[in-house]
Parts: sequence; structure tokens; C-alpha cells
Amino acid sequence: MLELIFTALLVASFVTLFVKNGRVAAVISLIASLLPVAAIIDWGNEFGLKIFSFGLEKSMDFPIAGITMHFSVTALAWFFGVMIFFLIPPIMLFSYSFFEKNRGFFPFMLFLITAVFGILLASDFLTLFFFWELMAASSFILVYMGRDRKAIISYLSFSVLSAVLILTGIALIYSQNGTLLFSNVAFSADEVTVSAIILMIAGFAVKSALMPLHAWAPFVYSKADEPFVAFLSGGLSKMGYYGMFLMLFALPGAKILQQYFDSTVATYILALIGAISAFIGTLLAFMEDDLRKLLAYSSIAQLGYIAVGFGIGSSLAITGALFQAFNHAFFKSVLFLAAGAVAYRTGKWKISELGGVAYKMPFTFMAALFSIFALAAIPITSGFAAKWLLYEAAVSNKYIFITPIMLIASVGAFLYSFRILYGVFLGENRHDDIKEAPLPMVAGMFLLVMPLIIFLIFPGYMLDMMHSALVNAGIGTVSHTNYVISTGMASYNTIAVVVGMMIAMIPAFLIYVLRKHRNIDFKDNFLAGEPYEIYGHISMHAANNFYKPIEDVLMPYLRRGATSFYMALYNAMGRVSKTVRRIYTGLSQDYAIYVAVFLLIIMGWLIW
Amino acid sequence: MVDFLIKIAVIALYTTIAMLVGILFMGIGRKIVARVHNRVGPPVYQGFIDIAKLLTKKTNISHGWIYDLALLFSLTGIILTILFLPIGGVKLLGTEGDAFLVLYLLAIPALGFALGAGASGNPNAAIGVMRALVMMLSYELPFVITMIALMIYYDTSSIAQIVELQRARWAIMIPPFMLAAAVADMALQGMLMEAPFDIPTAPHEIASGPMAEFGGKHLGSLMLYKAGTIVAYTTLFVDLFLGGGVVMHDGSILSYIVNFAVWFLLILLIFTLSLLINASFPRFRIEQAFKFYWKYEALLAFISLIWVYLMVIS
Amino acid sequence: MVMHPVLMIAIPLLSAFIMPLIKKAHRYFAFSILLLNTALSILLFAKVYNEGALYETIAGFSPPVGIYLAVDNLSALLAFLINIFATINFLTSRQDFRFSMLYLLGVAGATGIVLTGDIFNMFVFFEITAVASYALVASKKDRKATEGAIKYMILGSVGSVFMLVGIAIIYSQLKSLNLYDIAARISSMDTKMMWLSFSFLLTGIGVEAELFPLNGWVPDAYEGAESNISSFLSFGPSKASIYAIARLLIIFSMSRTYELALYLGIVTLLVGELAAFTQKNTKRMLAYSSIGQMGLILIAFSLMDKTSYAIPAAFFIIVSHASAKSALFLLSDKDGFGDMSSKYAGLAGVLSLIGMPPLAGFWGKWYLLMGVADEKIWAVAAIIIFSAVIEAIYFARYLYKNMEGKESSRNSIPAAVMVSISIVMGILPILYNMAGGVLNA
Amino acid sequence: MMWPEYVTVAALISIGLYGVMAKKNLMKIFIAISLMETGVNLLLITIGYIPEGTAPIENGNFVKYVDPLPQALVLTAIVIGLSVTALALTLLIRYHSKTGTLEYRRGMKW
Repeated sequence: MLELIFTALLVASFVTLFVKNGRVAAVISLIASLLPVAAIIDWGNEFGLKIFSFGLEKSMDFPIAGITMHFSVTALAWFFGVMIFFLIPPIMLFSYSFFEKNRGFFPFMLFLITAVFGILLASDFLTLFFFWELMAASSFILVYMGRDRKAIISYLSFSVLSAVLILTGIALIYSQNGTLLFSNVAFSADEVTVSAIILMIAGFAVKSALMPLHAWAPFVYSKADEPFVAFLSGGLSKMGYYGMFLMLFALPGAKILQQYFDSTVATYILALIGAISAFIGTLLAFMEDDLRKLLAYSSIAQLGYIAVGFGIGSSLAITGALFQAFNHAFFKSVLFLAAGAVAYRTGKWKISELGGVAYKMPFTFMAALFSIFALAAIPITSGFAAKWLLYEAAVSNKYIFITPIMLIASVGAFLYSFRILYGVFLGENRHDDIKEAPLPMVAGMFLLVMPLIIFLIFPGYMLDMMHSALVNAGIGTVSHTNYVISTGMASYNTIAVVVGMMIAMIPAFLIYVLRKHRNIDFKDNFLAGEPYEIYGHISMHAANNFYKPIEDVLMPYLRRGATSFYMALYNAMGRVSKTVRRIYTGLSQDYAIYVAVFLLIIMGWLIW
Repeated sequence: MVDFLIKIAVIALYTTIAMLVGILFMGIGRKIVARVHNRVGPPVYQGFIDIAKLLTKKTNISHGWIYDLALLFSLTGIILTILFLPIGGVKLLGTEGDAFLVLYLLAIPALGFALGAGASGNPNAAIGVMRALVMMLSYELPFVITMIALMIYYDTSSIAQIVELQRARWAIMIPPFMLAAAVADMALQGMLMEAPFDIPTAPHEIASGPMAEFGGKHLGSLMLYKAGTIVAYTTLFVDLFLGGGVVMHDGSILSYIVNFAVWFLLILLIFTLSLLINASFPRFRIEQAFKFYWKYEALLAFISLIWVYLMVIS
Repeated sequence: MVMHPVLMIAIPLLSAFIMPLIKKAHRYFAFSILLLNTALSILLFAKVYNEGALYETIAGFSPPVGIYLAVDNLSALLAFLINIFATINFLTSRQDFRFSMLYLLGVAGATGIVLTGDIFNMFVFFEITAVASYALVASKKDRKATEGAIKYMILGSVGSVFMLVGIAIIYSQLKSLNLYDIAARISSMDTKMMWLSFSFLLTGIGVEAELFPLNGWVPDAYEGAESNISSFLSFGPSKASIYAIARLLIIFSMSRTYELALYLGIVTLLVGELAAFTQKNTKRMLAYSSIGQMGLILIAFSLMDKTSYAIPAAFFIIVSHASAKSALFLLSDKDGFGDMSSKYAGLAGVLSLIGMPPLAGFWGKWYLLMGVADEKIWAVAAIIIFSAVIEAIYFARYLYKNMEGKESSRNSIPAAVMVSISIVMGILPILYNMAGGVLNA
Repeated sequence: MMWPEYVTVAALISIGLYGVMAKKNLMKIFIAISLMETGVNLLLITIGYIPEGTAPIENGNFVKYVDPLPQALVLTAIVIGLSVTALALTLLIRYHSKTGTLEYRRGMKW
């Protein structure tokens, strides 16, 4: 049955490769993408999501002659599966309208889903790595379709870097243990295992765009097709954290690191890197003018929080991290899709060129607004609960550096949130000729917003879903009811917030309702009746260099970032390469000299 | 059920009082500044007159539903925040959330306000919002660090709990928190948008900053929001450093009244202090304010944090 | 079924000389010969796989004097690979009967190198392949092709002289030319003479196997030749020669030779990849990249004595490189990927070369790093990681540069078929029972 | 010990190698290569040579004979050398027709 799902996905992928019509391909992909969702729902009976069951097996050994690939679903994989596979059908729905022609998005997206499915089910390192690489390959092809030089180069090189790091780690573990099965691997605190763990975590960190391995993300996110980027940021980046969780907690790497270094320094560094990612990512985000690059930096920042959670490593922190991962999957997908919808109608990406879209595309705006609330962790979406758990964890562990950095990064999120809201959606209405995005797009976005609202009111459900994953990994869980989370430090009652908000809304609502108003186009108001046309050449939209004052202060410190380091490295390699190529002088006489010298040298080396 | 209704009634009572106090403070503030400037100034109840006038205006102009969100969000958000702050030792919803929640609840009105300003379409409003947001980024850093110092010292993040634990000794009596309180007071200056950090509203510069396009009920509710923020921020400061103004712990009716009076005096004191600074300093440009907070304030705050940390772990 | 491995050499060799007689149908004839050869190689492989290594004498003389073929799993597989790629590659030929003739000669020679068990025979086959290759490179008739062919020829001739010197030294000592006989009695040789002959042989074969610094001809010949001939060079002679070097290493089975091969492989890898890094000309870039890959194969072979992963690693890198690089060379006849199949063939080729599943390159990378980690040679692991990233960068640039194409290449279908062989080998690594025993150990 | 032969072999190969390394004229380079081939052929013959040995033909006096195998090898090597030389000459003709000279000028590099 399980192999049927794999086969069906691959067949669908193969079929869509030959379907020219985007709509047909989208429908096929949509149906195919429901298969993993069904599998997840079925497995949910064991892990806390009881909807229906059709008796899918939970593990499978798939022999290809000599090698056996081991698949089995764990609580952890199931939780990540919920996070990732529920994203895909709405994205496919969105793509139904987004792609008129099938340019290769659908087949490789399905291929990618197959790979992700494989990674989550893998229960040995070979299977994990095989599907990991499959994921890298298919996502690279999707990036390749974005046709951007920097994106292609950076994505491929970082993917390969991640792959070889992970592979070296796996090889080390294998040489130490003689087995690749997760269940048989027994870690011991020696150099080889520790370096394997560190290498693998570095490899996984590339996928989750953790600084300083994030340099590919801005280029890729800003140039590939939007639905893919939504999945890349929402879904694929979580795969890196899946791997990290696997290494650190499921196979108890964190304990080994602690034993080996005799302190929590290694995981502390991970947390610090996460916090710095969050901080720098935020600063870079609000200075960015390209909407997609802004969202890319924001992704780097938001994903950093997850690393902080893993680094702190307490049950509170990990719960928060997983919660944050879940939230990020959904709100960032919506934001990228909304950006895609806006671009679909206006064809523009620059924030300074957009403006006033909300008046024409109110539903897109509403979806984006909700996800921005989640992103900024405003307590009217589930985004707050996750960050709250992380702050509680950091403060209760007395992390005096990490906590302020995280908090201020989160404040910085308000800045770029407003940049999106104002620059793209509000302000001067510059697009009179556009209309609301097509229904499938809007439906896709709203489907993705739903979980953010559900888990606002009932964060306990989310904690229940990750319960068995945490227990299996030997991490305690956070005490909670459906709507109250309590830690040693404080408690957070979502019903109190919601009811309190309803009460607090009464006066505002009364003022709003009791005093009638009439709508006036804003132009009439602030131009005091003068015809707008005479200002036609002046921009009424203050979106160029929006954060210029603070940019002037911060830019000198941020200019020498990781990206410029990689560029310098690239240029240095280019110079080395030019020097090396001088060896091939093009003169056969020189080559003959090389041959003679080579002969003499090896003769000398061997004989004496 | 009766308990619930009583609670609702208490909540309603306290929020109403808090808002009224806020409006009163607006008037007091104008009076104090005027006196420092050697002017007569408007009467103390000027705030009530202004708001009443704005809310009863017949012509109200809106620029669409997003513009109206400003009204809804800002007033709702600030009242919600006040609900989660212990006032004079009375924890309304204070046990249901903590300091982090309050920090983020304070963002709701700000973001709603910003939405409205953005929707008003006036570029000056957007610039004002930009300055407000950058100012927020600036003052949050030192403020957050001092707050973390408190949390680490008292080993709780709940404000109600912090108020409880200050029964024996207010936080400001403890040496590192003297420093922290000084830092937080400067941060408060930014939060209240008083000089030298008043560039976001910049009263004499760009037509009242973000509020440029507001009028009628919208402006009225924004003034209510402004009144609420005065109470909310000063109360937050009092709760964190001055034990919430709690001096009597026996739970009698008298203790409620005394505590309330002490709370009122303390926030008035804090507010007056802030106004005096306001009246005697010129204005920072936004990047100067940013540098001030992130360089000097943050450094001082961090010193106090490390001090506290060393105290706690030893 | 009577299956004599010599048929695989004899048939193309003979039919090569029939070519001038049947000028008109030469293409069909040559193609059917290649097809037949491929079929034979499959049969040969089946036989070797079932019955173990095969030793066949020719013309009745018994070893060590007689000429002699020795076929084991790996050589049968390589013979199969060379023949099947030759068959596919031949589909793209548009030249006249002389091309078909030379091509068949080259294939016969390369197959011979792989199958032979006699060192002088190996030399003869080397010369057959080499002479055919010189002529093939020159067949484009422009200045670049001529220049490339001349350089190839000069170095190749010098190399062959050195190889012959090496053979002569061995013969003078052991009075034997049989590889197995030599391997058995190598220790009875005078040490200095042994090293002398090893150096000469390594230098001689190394020229063909594109080892640094003997590979000066490589970029020029690859750049100058017609694209299908560059493709032939990259799966035919070079792969046969690297296999010959592997045999050489087995014969002189000393830790020093393996060490030398490891260093040589590393240097070749680094120089090749670095030189490719900034190369703008596509074919030249692919040629430099080939050099790097040969280094990688040599590294894999140099671990033969230490770990059982070495041979599968080398094999899969050979498969991946032979299929993918040949396909990329085929596609290099036009600027950019003009049609779907060339685009996907190019993508799959690159992905195979940088080691992504489900392509053969993945298993190559997997086994190689497994082997390196097993031996705990960190420097080598670091160098492999470094070169993999370098390779990824320039291949990404290659893909970007070729994204848009105006005209579709006629080679695109054969290239796609070639790459699909890499996919098949990647999905069914196991047909060969080489990948087994890793997980189940 | 047949040192004069070995010295000759070494000299021939070295001179040939020097020619390949130092000469600009392609014709001279190929002459040098031929020289090397001759040297190595001589080496093979020398290896198989046994002083006062007869030809390896069964004629009654079949006691001490030279090793026949190297001679066969040399024959093959000569044939190969011939074919290489022939091909080289055709290439040189083409090179001359393309560039008008046999002096090698650097075309492709780096």
C-alpha cells in the first residue's frame, strides 16, 4: 500500500511531464498531492489526529536486490508530515490559476513531494540520504526554471555542500557502528561520532538557511516560481530541521555533544547562531526593496528561531521550536503566495513600484494580513504562542544573550511587516486596472490561513500533536490544557486573550457603529480638491528607501556579511583557477617537458 | 457565573477609570509643559473636551475599511493591554498572561494605527509611521533587556508574579535595578513619544505625523488610544520597578483604595518626570535616537542584566 | 552458446576494414556491428557473472607465451559500457565511411584494452585506439582540430614509447608478458627494475588516462574535435586506460604504488576542477572537468587494497562520467539547449556528475565517501568535498549559460538515451551485485 | 653486459625526447618521435639478443638461439610506428595548408 503511494506520485510526476496544459497538470497534481495527506491522516490515528482510517501500514522494507530501503513512520515524521503535506494541496490549488502552461513546475513538484515523503519515512541513513539528494535534485530543477544565474549557482553549490557534509557524517557513523539503521545506531562520545554529528547538522543547516549558510536563500527565493518558493520556504526548509531533530534528539546527539564537551557549549552555539540569524535576517529584511527578497530574509530570520529552540534543548524550547516551524510553514507560504498573486495581477516585485493593491485585491490582502500578524507574533494568531514558548524557555534557562536578541528581532519583524503592508497593499492606489486574484488562488491562501486561527484558540491541540514525538525522543512535554499553556515561569491563556479582546472591542465597536461616516477617496482629502493629475508625476507613495535613516546607521555594519564573504571566496577561486589554467600553455613542447619531469619525479620517488 | 459577572464588572470599572485617568493626564501634561514654558496652558480637563468634541462630530470621513481598522485595532488593543496589567495590585487578567504577552499586545494598537495611517494615503503619515516603528525598534532593546533582568532575578515572567514578589522590597531598591530603572525610564520617554524622542508625531513638523489624515471619530478614538498608552506604559513601569504601587497587603476594601491611590500618584510622578524631560530637551533626529538607545542605553541595560545574572547564579 | 570474448575485438576490427568496400551502407553496417558487439558484451557479462572470471587463450598457445584474454566482472561490465555507449554515440554520426571505419577501430581497441590479459597486447590495443582517435579528432579538418590532433599525437606517441620501454623492462626481467603471470612473479623482480618499469608504464598509460601532468593534450583535442568524437574520447579510450591503470596497480600491488596513485588522483582532481572553474569555452570546460573526474576515479582505485568500497565507487563514477559527460559533449555541438530532451538530458547529466540520485553518480559519491571515511583519510574527504562544491559551481554556470538555445540539437535524443543509462544504472545498482552487503553487513 | 647497446638506446630516446621538448618545427618533432621509437625497438631487440645465439629456426643446431618474442614485438611496433608516422605526415600537410607553415604557433591555450 505504501509503495503504491510512492508509485502513484512518481507516475503522476511522469504523466505531468508530458501534459502541456497547466490546468490539467494542476488537477492531476492536486489529486496526487492528496495521497500523502491521506496517508498522514490515516497514521494520525496513532499519533493524535483521529479523523478516519483505511489501515495503511506503518513500515515497509523495500528491497532493491541487495540493498534494502527501510521505511517506517515515526511520531516525529508524522508531525513534520502534517506540517508539510497539508501545505501542498492549497499550493497546488493556487498553481491551478498561476500556471497557464505547464513549464515543468508540476512534474518536479510531485517528484519533490515523493522525495520529501521518502525522507520522512526513511528509517536508515541510506534511504534518508537517497531521498535527501532526490529532494535536492528536483528542487534544483525547479530553481533552474527560475532562470537566474546567481540563484542557480548558489543553490546548486550549497545543495552539494550540504549533501557532501551529510554524506561524510553518515559515512563516519557507519564506520563507527557498522550499521545504517536508525534503530541500531548507538552513539558514543568519541571524536568521530561528534564530528559526524556536527558535520550532519551543518549539512542540514544549509537547507534551513541558517546563517552563515544562508547565502543561497535570497537569490533563490526571489527568482523561482512563487508556488515553489512558497513550498521551499514553508516546507523544504523544515526538512533541515527534521534532520537536525533526528540527529540531536531522536538519535541522542545532543546528549553525546554534551558528554563530549562536558558542557552545553555546542548546542549553545547552535542557539546563538539561530538567534543571530533571526536578528541579522530581520535587519536585512526591512532594508530590502524586492518583495521576494524581503520575504527571503524574513524566512531566514523566522527559521532562526527554530534553531534557537533546538539549541536550548529543553522541552519548552523544543515545543516552541516545533510550533514555530508549523506556524512558519503556513504563514510564510501564504505570504509568498500572496506576493505571487500580486505579481500575477500587476507583474511587479519591487515594493517601491507597488501600492494600493489592497483596494483591488481585498481577499489577498486579508490573507496576507493574517499571516503578517502571525509572522509578527501578534497574539491574534497562533504565531504568538510559539515565540512565547521560546522566550519562556530562553529566560528560564537564563540565556542572557539569546533572549534579548530574539526579542529585538521579533520587534524588527514589525518593521518589515509594515513595509509589506504599506508598500504593497496600502498607500497610493497605483493600479486601477487590476482585479482580485482568481478564486483558486484566494481559496488556496485562505485554506493555509485556517490553521493559524485554529491554533490561536486551541494551542493545546498543537502540543498534543507533537506529544508523542517529544516523548519518543525522551523530551518532556509542556503542561497544557486545550487553551492554557503553563510553564514554570508563567501561563498563557488563549481564551482570556480572545474573550478579553471581545470585551475590549466593545467601546471601539460602539464608536464605530454609532457615529456614521462616509467614504471619500483619499486623494480628495489630502490634495484639498486639487486635481490629482497635476501631481501625476509626483509619487504619493513614500516607499522608496523607506527605512533610509536606520539603513544609514546599520549598513556600514552589515555590508561585510556572509554573502560578500562567499563572493570574495568565489573571486579568489577564480584567480586560483586562472593561475592553474596557465599550466596548459598550449605548447606541445611544454607538455613533453611535463611528461619527462613527471617520469623523472615518480622514478626518483619510487626508487629512492 | 456571579464570579464571572463580578469579574467583568471589575474589569469594566478599572478600564474605564484607567482611560479617564489617561485623558486627565493628557490635560495635566499640557498644563505642566505650558507652565515650564511659562505659558498659562489649557485647563486640566482639556482632554475630555477634545475627545468629546471629536466623538460627537457629525461629519466623519473614512477612506475605506482598512482605514477604519485603525479605530478598531488601536482602541481594542490598548484596552486589552490594560486588562493584562495589574493596576494598584488588582490583577484583572494579569495571571492569564505575562510580560511577553503585554509587549506583544502593545503591538496590536500600534500596528492598527499604522494600518490606518497607511490606508489614509498621505505619504507624510507613512513617514510618521516609519519613524514610530524605528523608534519602537530603538527603545525596545534597552527596555527588553531590563525586563529580562527582572525576569531572571524573580525567576518568573508573569507581571502579576513580579508585583507579588516585590512585596518585601521594590525592585528599584536593589542596586542593579536602579540602573535598570533609569534605563527603562529613558525607554519610557520613547514609548510615550515625548521629547527628545518625539519625532514620530513631531508636533511642529509634518502635520501631526501619522495622524495627518484623521478626523472625527477616528481621531477621537486615536486620542483615547493615546490616553490609554500613557496609563499602560507608566503602569508597566510601576509594576515592574515600583511594586505596582502596592503598599497594603491585607485585602481589605481600604487596601484597595490606598493601593489605587499610591498607584495613581506613582504613575503621575513617572509621567511628570517624563514631561519635565520633554519640556526641557530639544528633539533627536530618528537616527540619533536610534544610536542613543542602541549604544548607550543598551550598554547600560546590559550591564545591569549581567549584574543581575551574576547575582542570581552566585 | 559459444561465446568467445575475442569475438568482441575481432568482429569490429575486421568489419572496420570491410568499410571501404561497402561505402553506401556503411552506416547501417557499422551500427549493426556495434549492436552485435553490445549484445555479445551482455552475453559475456552474463557468463562471467554466472561462472566467474574467464580466461581464454587465442590461437592455441598456452600462457604465458600465448596471447590471452582475461575477463572478470569489472572488465566485462566496462566492455559492455564502452560498447553500448559507442552504439548510442554512433547514432549521431554524420560523417562518411572513413569515420565509421576509424570509429569501429577505436571501439575494438578500447574493448581490447579492457579484455586483454597480455601486456603487449594491451600496448597494441592502446595504439589501435590511439591512432584511430588521432584520426577521428583530426576528421573535422579545421585548424583547431588539426592542432588538437597533432598535440594528442605527439604526447600519445611519447607515451607509447614509454609504455613500450616499460614492457621491455618487464620482459627482460620476467620473460613473460602475461598480466597474471607478471602479477604472480613481480616480487621476484629486481626492485629498481620493477619501479623503473612501473614508472614508464604509468607515464605511458597516464597520457591516455588523462592524468596530471600528462594530460596537456586533453583540452585542445576535446575542444578541437567534433562533439560526437569528444564524446567518444570521454567514454572510450580514457575509461579503458584508467582501467588499465587500475590493473597496473593490481599487478604492482605495493602500498607505495597505491599511495602514489592516491596523490596523483588528488592532484589530477584538483587541477582539473580548478582549471574548469573559470573556463568559458564549454567543450574545454567539459574537458577539464573530465580530467577532474579521472582523478576521482583514480582516487577510488587507489583505495582498492584498503576497502571493498573502492571498486564499486570507481565503477559508478566511471558509469556516471562515461554516460553523463559523453552526453554533455554530444550536446555541446549547439549553443544552449534548444529543445526539451536536450535540456533534460543536460540537467540529468549534470546532476549525475555532481552525484544526485537516482543517477549513477550518486552511488559513486556514496561508495567513495564511505570508503574514505572507512579509512579515515580526512584530507581526502575534505578535498572531495571541496572539489564537489567547485564542480557544482561551474556546472551550475554551465547550465545557466546553456539555458536558452535557438536551434535544437540533432544529438539530443542520443544524449538523452545515454543519460538514461546512468539513471538505469543508478536505480538498479545491484544488477552487478557490487553495491550489496553495505546495508546488510 | 651489453652496455653499448643500452647506451645507444638511452641516447636515442633522450635525443628524441629533447627534440620533442625543444624543437619548434613540427616535422622535426615527429622525426624526434621516430627516433624515440627506433630507440625503444632497439631496446626490445637487445633484450631478446643472446650472444652467439642463432636464429630461432629449427635446423638441427637448435641449442642457443635468440628470444623470438621480442622480435615479433618489434615487428608489431615498427608497423605501429609506421602508421603513426604516416598519419602524422598527413596531419602536417593539413597543418601546413591551414597555416602556411610547419613552425608550431600557439593556437589553443589555457
